[in-house]
Amino acid sequence: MKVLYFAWLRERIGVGSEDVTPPETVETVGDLIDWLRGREARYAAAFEDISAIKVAVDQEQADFDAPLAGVREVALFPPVTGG
Amino acid sequence: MKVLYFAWLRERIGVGSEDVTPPETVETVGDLIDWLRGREARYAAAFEDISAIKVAVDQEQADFDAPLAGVREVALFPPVTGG
Amino acid sequence: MGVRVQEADFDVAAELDALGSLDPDVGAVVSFTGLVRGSGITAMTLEHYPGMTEKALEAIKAEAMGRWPLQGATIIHRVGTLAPGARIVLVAVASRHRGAAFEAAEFLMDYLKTRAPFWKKETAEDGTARWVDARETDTSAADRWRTGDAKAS
Amino acid sequence: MGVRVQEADFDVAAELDALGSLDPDVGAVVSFTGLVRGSGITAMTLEHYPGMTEKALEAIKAEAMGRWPLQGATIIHRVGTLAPGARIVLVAVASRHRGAAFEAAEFLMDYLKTRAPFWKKETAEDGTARWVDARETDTSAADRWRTGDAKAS
Repeated sequence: MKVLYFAWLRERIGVGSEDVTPPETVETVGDLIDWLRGREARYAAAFEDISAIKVAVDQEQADFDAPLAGVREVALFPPVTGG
Repeated sequence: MKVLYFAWLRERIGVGSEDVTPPETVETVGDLIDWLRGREARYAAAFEDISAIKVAVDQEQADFDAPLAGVREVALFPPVTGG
Repeated sequence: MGVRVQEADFDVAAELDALGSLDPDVGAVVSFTGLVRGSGITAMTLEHYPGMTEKALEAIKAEAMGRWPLQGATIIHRVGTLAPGARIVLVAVASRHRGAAFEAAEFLMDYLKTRAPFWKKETAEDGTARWVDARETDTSAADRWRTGDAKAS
Repeated sequence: MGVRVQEADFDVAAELDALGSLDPDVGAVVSFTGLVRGSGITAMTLEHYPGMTEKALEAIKAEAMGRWPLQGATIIHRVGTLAPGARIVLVAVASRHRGAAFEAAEFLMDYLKTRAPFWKKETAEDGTARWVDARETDTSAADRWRTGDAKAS
């Protein structure tokens, strides 16, 4: 599964995208974030305040409880500020 | 005093503006219209439906009861349709 | 910027650029362009009340500038005979934020439609001409702004 | 017309003319142009989510076309590094009447501001850069349209 990061989340984690293979117990976007948090300090720091994080699953807006089964691409980013 | 007519009111009366000298009993815009009505059939026809007529006195929106004392210019016209 | 009544067409891009360049803090430029709708007509003739028109447009602009934090506002209205598809009117405003810009531009159009002395006459394809009737919805649109309360922005 | 994400600037007049020419019954073209506010900054950098951005903008446009009787709508959003005063975004719509055009343009901006994956980073005069915070007022502006009820038009 591909995970993408944007804006300050990308900067804190240090990469814009990566391929990850979480264990089967990781069933939702929320689980994925918890799992990433446990990997390295930079992830823990980036996901410190989960309320500031938005989610897209396969390029559609989604929630933390969105299931990951069959998903190809998860994007995590701060609230959008375009326009 | 100068009286101006616009749009279909101008067409029905046949002139765009004229100088008039109403008697002293003509004290308001409403009086002026009544007085004009009595002058000729074309005025009576033009002012048949007074509810369709708007007023400006010295180039400011006004009502039928606006006084004419000291007024230089009265304009009578249908509701505006610009924009 | 400012208020103009003219027979000639106008350059929308130049007008919007002028508004956008007024101040480094302009963040939003909203414009309304009114066009002659062409179905069934061959021409639209606009009559106005010279002298009063300019005063009415200046008054409408001043009211908008007082109600919203605008850096500038432009009102251009054409008169004379126009072909289908031609531009009739441009209203444009510049503000820091979009809420004020949208509201002020809509306010300017609603007030212009009910307070500026212009009259439209349509020439139909069969050559007959008729004066356009005022629309009741224009009056109710203008009345929305009467309380002085801005909508949510 | 349509939806575009690009580094290059855009030609507002050409876009508005294209909307105005779509149909003889277009009577109203409303546009919003967003500019980089220049106070205290030397540059604005726009990041986006390629692939999702275009889908999100198409979805926002489709929703507007479904809610209002529009003859067309254009959304152009720039990405990359922009100077103060530069155009960032153009939203423009064409409709028969101004009420629908104003509402739809404001709706498009409110939804774009909260649903399209763009992020702004400002570079200050001292060289430091910071990501722009999302504004709570943008969320409440977008929430206004949730009921599906149009405002008075």
